Amino acid sequence: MLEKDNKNSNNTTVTLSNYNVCEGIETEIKTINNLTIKEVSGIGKKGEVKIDIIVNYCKGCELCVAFCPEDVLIMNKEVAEVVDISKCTKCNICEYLCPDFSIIVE
Amino acid sequence: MLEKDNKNSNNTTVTLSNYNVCEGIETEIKTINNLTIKEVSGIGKKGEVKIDIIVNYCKGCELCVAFCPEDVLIMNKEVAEVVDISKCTKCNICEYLCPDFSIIVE
Amino acid sequence: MTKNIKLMQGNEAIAEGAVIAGCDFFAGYPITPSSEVMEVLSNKLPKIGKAFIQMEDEIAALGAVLGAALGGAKAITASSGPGMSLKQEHIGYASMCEIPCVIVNVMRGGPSTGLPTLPAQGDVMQAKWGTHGDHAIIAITPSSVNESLYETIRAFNLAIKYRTPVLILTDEIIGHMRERVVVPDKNDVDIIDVKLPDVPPEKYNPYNYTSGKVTPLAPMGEGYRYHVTGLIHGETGFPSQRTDVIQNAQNWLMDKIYKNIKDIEKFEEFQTEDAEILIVAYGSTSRSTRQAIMMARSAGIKAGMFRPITIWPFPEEQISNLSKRIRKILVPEMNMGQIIFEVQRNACGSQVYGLNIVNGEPIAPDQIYTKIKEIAGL
Amino acid sequence: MTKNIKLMQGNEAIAEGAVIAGCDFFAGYPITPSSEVMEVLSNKLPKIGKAFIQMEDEIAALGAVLGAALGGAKAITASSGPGMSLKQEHIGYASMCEIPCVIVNVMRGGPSTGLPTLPAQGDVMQAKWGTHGDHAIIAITPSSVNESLYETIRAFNLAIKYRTPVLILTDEIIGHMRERVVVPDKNDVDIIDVKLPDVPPEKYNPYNYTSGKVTPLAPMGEGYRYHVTGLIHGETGFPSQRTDVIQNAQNWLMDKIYKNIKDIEKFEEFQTEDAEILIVAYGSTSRSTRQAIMMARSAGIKAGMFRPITIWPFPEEQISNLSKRIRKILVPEMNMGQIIFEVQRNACGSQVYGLNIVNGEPIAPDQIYTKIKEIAGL
Amino acid sequence: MIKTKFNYDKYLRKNTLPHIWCPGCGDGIILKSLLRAIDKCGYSKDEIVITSGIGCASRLPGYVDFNTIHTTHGRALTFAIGIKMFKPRLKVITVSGDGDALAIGGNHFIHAARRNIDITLIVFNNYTYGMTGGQYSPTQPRGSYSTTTPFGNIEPPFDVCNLAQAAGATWVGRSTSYHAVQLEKFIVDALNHTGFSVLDVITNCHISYGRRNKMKSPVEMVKYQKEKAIPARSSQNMSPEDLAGRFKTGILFEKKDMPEFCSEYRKELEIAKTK
Amino acid sequence: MIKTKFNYDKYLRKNTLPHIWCPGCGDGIILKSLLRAIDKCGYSKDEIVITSGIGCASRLPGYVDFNTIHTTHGRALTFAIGIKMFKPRLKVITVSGDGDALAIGGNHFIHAARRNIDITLIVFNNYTYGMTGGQYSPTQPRGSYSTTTPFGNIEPPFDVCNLAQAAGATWVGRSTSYHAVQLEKFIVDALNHTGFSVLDVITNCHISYGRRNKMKSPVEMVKYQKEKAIPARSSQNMSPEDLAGRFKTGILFEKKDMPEFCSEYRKELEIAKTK
Amino acid sequence: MSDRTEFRFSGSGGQGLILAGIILADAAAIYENKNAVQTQSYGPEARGGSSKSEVIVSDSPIEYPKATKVDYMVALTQEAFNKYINDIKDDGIVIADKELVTDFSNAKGKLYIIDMVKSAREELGKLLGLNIIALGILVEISGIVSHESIEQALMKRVPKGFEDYNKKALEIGFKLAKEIKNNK
Amino acid sequence: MSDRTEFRFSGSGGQGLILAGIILADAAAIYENKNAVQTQSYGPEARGGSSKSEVIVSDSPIEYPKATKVDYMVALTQEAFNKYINDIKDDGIVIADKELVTDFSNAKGKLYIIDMVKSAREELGKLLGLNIIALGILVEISGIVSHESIEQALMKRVPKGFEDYNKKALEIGFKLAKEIKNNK
Ligand SMILES: Cc1ncc(C[n+]2csc(CCOP(=O)(O)OP(=O)(O)O)c2C)c(N)n1
Ligand SMILES: Cc1ncc(C[n+]2csc(CCOP(=O)(O)OP(=O)(O)O)c2C)c(N)n1
Ligand code: SF4
Ligand code: SF4
Ligand code: SF4
Ligand code: SF4
Ligand code: SF4
Ligand code: SF4
Ligand SMILES: [Mg+2]
Ligand SMILES: [Mg+2]
Repeated sequence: MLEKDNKNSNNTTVTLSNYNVCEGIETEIKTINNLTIKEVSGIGKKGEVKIDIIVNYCKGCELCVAFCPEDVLIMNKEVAEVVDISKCTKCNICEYLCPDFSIIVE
Repeated sequence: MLEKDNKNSNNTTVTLSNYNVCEGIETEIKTINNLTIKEVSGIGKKGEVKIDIIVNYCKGCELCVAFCPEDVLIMNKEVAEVVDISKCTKCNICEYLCPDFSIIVE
Repeated sequence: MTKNIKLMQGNEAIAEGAVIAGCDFFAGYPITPSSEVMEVLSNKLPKIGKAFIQMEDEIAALGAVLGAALGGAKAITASSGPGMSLKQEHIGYASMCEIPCVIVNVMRGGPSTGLPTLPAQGDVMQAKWGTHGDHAIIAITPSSVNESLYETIRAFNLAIKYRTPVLILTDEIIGHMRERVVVPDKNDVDIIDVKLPDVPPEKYNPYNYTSGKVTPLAPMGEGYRYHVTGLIHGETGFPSQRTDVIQNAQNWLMDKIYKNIKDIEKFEEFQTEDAEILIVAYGSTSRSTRQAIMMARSAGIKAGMFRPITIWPFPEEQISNLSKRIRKILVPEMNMGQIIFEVQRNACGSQVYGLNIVNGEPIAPDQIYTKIKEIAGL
Repeated sequence: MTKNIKLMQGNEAIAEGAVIAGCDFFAGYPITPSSEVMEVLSNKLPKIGKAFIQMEDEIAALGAVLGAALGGAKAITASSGPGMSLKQEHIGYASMCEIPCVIVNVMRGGPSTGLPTLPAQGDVMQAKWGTHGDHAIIAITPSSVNESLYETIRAFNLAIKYRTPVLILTDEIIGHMRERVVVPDKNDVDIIDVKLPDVPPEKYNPYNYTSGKVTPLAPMGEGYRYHVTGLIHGETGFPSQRTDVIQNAQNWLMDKIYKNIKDIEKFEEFQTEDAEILIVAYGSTSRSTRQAIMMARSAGIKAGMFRPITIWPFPEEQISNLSKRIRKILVPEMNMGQIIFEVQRNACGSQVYGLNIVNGEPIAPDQIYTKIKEIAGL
Repeated sequence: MIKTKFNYDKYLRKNTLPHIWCPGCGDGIILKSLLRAIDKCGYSKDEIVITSGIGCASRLPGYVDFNTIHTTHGRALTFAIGIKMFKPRLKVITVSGDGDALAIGGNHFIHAARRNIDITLIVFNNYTYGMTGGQYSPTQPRGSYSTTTPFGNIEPPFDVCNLAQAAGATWVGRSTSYHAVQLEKFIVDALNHTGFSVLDVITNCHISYGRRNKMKSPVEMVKYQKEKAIPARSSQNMSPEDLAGRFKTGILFEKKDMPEFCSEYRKELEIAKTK
Repeated sequence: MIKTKFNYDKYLRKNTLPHIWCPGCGDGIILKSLLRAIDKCGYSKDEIVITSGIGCASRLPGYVDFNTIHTTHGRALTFAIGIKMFKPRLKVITVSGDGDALAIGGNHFIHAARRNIDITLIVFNNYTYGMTGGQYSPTQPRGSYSTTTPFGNIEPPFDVCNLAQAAGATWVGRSTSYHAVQLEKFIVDALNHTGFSVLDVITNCHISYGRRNKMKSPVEMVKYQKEKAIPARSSQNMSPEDLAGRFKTGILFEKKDMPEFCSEYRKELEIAKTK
Repeated sequence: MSDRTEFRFSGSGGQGLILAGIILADAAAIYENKNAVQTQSYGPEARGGSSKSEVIVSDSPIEYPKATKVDYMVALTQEAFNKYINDIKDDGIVIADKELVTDFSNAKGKLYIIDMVKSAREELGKLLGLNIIALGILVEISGIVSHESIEQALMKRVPKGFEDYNKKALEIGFKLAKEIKNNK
Repeated sequence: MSDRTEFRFSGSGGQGLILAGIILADAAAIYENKNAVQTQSYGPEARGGSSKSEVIVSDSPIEYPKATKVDYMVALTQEAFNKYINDIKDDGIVIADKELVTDFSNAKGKLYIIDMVKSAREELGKLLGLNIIALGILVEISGIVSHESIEQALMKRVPKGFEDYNKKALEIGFKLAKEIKNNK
């Protein structure tokens, strides 16, 4: 129901919290063209992996969280978030199922 | 193409000719409610038979003539006509195939 | 709190009115902003043993309504812009075959898909001229939720009485806003019922072009077997190409409405007695107009309103008479100018101004007031 | 005998005109009395490598025409009454999205199925008001076979120039009668071609509401990728609900036609200089009118004719001016009164009479002459 | 009035005859089969409703003394649904040309089938738009000619029966205007079926179709039907080559006891009452 | 701009994002599969035309940087036919909701299929009229609820694939928004097919459908798809009971080398030239 | 207006009357550079009933395209004769086929009963061409266009292989008309 | 016109703002016999975007049904706050949620930032009911209808089993409003 135009507007600030910050895991928050991207990279089950979540696009549908076979993701205040990248198998399911172009696995 | 309204109008006179008049065969021309009916009765292959042709309705399509298996009918000036009722088997094909309610086998 | 006072939407009120009028049949296809009429009836009609069906499109919906109506049903459908355009062929069929039915158009913005959720009054001329060929139509423009209910009942009555499709033209504002409605008891309102002809089947002709009286439509399946065709037909219902029959048939379609205009027309006058500026407004725009007139009166400008409730046939006589007295006329419409054409035609000699705001927002009282001041030369 | 003089039907002439105008695409659905336009094009177009398709209904036919037109085709369809009613939604879409195309309506009798093989002029108001919502339209009413050909070429030109659907309204008489036609060489007529925008794709906006100039429609598949929608859209083509965008879009649809009326209008005056009775007539009725005027003149009655060739936008200015001079106006129409409404609106102060004969027969010169005499008080 | 073995007159509006159909048009043959079938089923004239669209075939209702509705082009089934749903006790039949039922009316065709509403649809399939003078129809064979396919038709035709079945019709059959006895039998069967029944009747139009396709006379056309019709049962053992250009006749699909729309609606009313 | 494995951005009109679809709406998943498939096939952006009707699904064209036409409700295929026939070199894709394609658009659906014109139709089948708030659609299961079936739907749904095949489509498949990888593969296959291809994609609309049918969240709905989808091959050995309430996925029908409309028309032009 | 000559071919659908009208109009308009308008009337939806085809020829522009005061009429069915005889001029000429029209109680103008059917049967072997015979008669009797023009117009519209047949029909028409003229 | 009081609930689609408006209008129109009109605005095709629900209450008949000079407004998203703040009266009261609205640079009227979300989480356990809290606040602060009326109206529209939950939400609203009043 929600045309979240607001997320596309300029001065959006998103506060992120509750990281599982382990060794070798980097979390970076970038802003590109008014989009806030939360990039988590580290070593998953199939080697190096990087997961970008475009916070402005995420509508909090939970599909990525529910269908990630490895419980890599959780919801945090209606936005998806990487909770444990080390389990990631790069299966890409989360990316395929995200209807909002808000999750990218590399 | 022909809405033959004229055949339905009052003063229609139809001249009939060329009978194959044999023994035991009667031909009668009746006018009922402005319709001219040519009634031929006689003994056919399956016993007594009477064929009515409503002249005003006949549009001369030749279906009855073409599909009568016994060559009972012919066309005469664009109107169907009984030519030899003695061969009639009362199969009713002519009646069934006449699109114009103009032939009745009894 | 009185038991029969309810808060409801205009669209609900139409559904409620239909049920009170004895509606037997609804067929429709959903479209914003009319869908609630359908949704409410999908719930109400089955509960009282009546028929509801959602069809595959708007054409089919009106087809089913007409089929049911020929069976004797009081039948209704509801739609909006694009759906109304699709229904035009069947509206003509209903007129030609004189099949009673009620068609609700909850107007939305724009031509084409336009503005599905925003109001406009852009289909008023379509209501009269949308189908090909000549015919007359009855169309009603309620301006409140309460009126939506009562005018729906009247629409059914007129449909049966004059054997004609009757359009109810509301808009997204009236359709979606909620107001208090006094829901009447069925026994407290006049309801015209479908009835059998008063002649036996052998004597029944489904049409009558010359007596001036509307022949009742015999419900099919009750012994009156007759033929219905959209071809021009004679009084027996069978097609004809005779010039006199054709002209009679055409005249009749117009005359049965126009010659009975006194019975069909309905309008309201508001502070017109001493008015020096007349505002002709209908539907939701008339609400803003009323408020604007109060503002104008406070400022000493003598403004008044003529509000057609029956918008088709157009109240020519009233406008013509008023225009003889009031020389400045304003026609505010949520369209690019439609009813103003009728006003101009009938108010020769008066100065006729339009206020045409088509931006998805209702015309506000302020905007009308500003225009009134301008016309008044203030 | 000149090689390029032919005897042909009005419907054939339209097909011929379309080919000369460079028509690339026809989609249609047969209906009497317009089918010959389609039949002739089913033969002609494939022979010159152009596209012809018979669709499953009239809605699909106009849909295909609009699809092809978006690809850059000069596209046309033809229909009559019931088919025209079905096309209304897509006519609105074409207006809203400013897609050029030509739509031929060979008018037949009656509302609904009516009189399929007999003439009428009952769809003139539908041409303007048939679709829901506000829009402006161009409609042309040729009155001879020769004019059918040339006006079809003009219709294509106007369609491309103003990015709008253009209607050709003829009737069963003009459509089916055969007359001599001077078939021009393609090089001897002005033809406006579809062209690429003069800006590169990055700079291209498919709409322009404010400059007063019509942006060319870039043919799809040529590098100009853009979005087309029937929702109210801004100049980029994407939907908008901003009030200013909505109002601009609406104004533009009207303005691009009405502000260019001098370029679009076309009319003929016949013996109006000294006329005391003005007859406003169009299409086949204007032929009878001309003959009636000659009869009237012989009898000493000063009658003259104003004949709109472009009937929409209506020549308001001309009628208004003429009416100041000529106080008696007769509007003969093969309908129950349609263009007379426009005349009344614009000829305030004059006496406007209708002659409305709808019986399947064309209005004969005699009938008009009789009415002229009546008006003249003879 | 005229004494006959089968009294057609009982069902005819005699003052509308002769009908407008051309000499030898198959529509008249189908009409007769329909009347015999209705008679056989024992319906009273009052309880029959016939709706039709626009076209030659659709002129049928004008000639018969039932409740008859000649609707708009393609929409006959929508009217049928309206009256059937409102008065389910009526027996509702729709007659339609191939263009009417399957070109402009295609959507109503598949939706009526889907709903499985108790209506019998008889398609007068003459491969052409007869009434408007012979433009091609969606059942016209590839390669054949019409006023709008002067170079031969490139569009594949519908198989009306397959389409009806896939859409949800629960009785589907095909016959021809030549097979008048079979036709009558099939109509009886279709009328007795509860649910949506579709009977595709191949019929002859020499004027708009035959003339342009080397069958100038009604006789040639009816012979074509006789030759090309192949009973469904026999067709099973035939090779595709043998089947080319032929069409199957027979009751091609029948499924009893499928939920019928009007009775389902009756059940819905019961549920609704309690809510 | 954002570096990713698959560069969706190349095809997106970024300034139109985020799209209007509800959180978790399957339409976005299908959109992504479509973009990957188009990319895989190697089309240039200029040669792709996407037409759609009206509805949630039909909003898709607005987001993608092709030649895009958001037409009227139900008529997307007619526009597609027009542009395809006029410019056959373009690759024409139509996206349509179940209501758009099969309710109001049903006629164009069967006729496009019949003609076997080289267009790919993707049906976003969410069992409902999403855009207008959840009235029942012709694919909605019997017994389920909607704003216009408050007592449960009594109408049987279409089997989109059966219908497409019977009408003449030469490539017919079904997938779901859950099976995103398969979906992409099928779209590639459909795009590569020459002729009319129909892909029925079961997709989730929890807002207009799920909420009323005990599937409140996108997750529940996608799980439903995962559970109820049954690959066509596996379905062969299953009993009707096991199959009840489930739907087949897979490429269900494919017929190569059937005459395609535009190339047939090209041939017609050759013949016409000589006349 | 006064130089207007009105022709009417009447009969039933399949008789080729429209074609006859077209050929006459063509001859006048294209081969003799006169003004000519041809119209017809149909039954419902382009088919059925009795039908007529009219041609108006004039040196000045033709406005009203339908015949109202018919100079020359041919009737090839009884129904058409009855239906269309009304607006024949008092001195108009009506040609009726002897076999196809038998009741002349409504006759107006100058009536000539000619056995076109018989001539067709005997001289052409079939009824095809009756329309062209009728055309020949009207051309000859009215002198509206030259033999050459009508022949050219005819040849343009005749299918390949039927040129001689039709020319013959036309000449039968000329011949029959001359007989009338001689009997005048 | 001057006795017109205008209320506006604004936020996004799923927040139940329309329902809040209806209940308020119902309380006024049915339970207190005043005039009341409720309207809303939608995004395209009945869904999407920020939305608002307005209620006008008056003793005299209400003509123009939309709010133009808003007396009381609730904002439950930032977007709605920005979009709909404009036509607030100078002395109008705006209630914004502390968590959902953070940028008040456009503020007009008298602004009260209240942590409705927090109250909902803490006292109700979930966010469902935010609309009713907002309703409670506006009723209490405006005094437009009695507690009794609003409760009756609320109970009529609440699904079975959720009566207490909603009543509690309403009371949270009353309570929060009282705090404001006390702080005034
Ligand atoms: C809306 C509309 N479009 C077109 C027509 C013209 N029209 C009349 S009948 C017909 C087709 C007839 O073909 P079919 O349905 O096969 O019937 P047939 O005449 O062959 O029996 C058409 C296109 C019409 N009457 N209405
Ligand atoms: C002619 C017409 N009728 C009705 C509508 C209203 N309408 C818009 S979308 C829609 C149905 C949407 O359902 P579907 O096609 O399944 O698409 P979805 O929203 O589910 O993706 C309807 C009925 C319209 N826009 N135009
Ligand atoms: S790629 Fe697979 S494992 Fe990794 S987060 Fe996504 S779904 Fe989970
Ligand atoms: S699937 Fe996409 S939109 Fe949904 S929660 Fe995950 S990242 Fe957000
Ligand atoms: S009943 Fe049979 S045998 Fe007798 S005439 Fe008819 S077709 Fe011939
Ligand atoms: S089938 Fe009927 S209409 Fe045809 S020739 Fe025989 S009797 Fe006459
Ligand atoms: S045109 Fe064809 S279908 Fe129509 S009546 Fe004639 S033969 Fe029959
Ligand atoms: S209403 Fe349904 S289909 Fe539409 S966007 Fe929302 S979830 Fe998707
Ligand atoms: Mg047909
Ligand atoms: Mg859907």
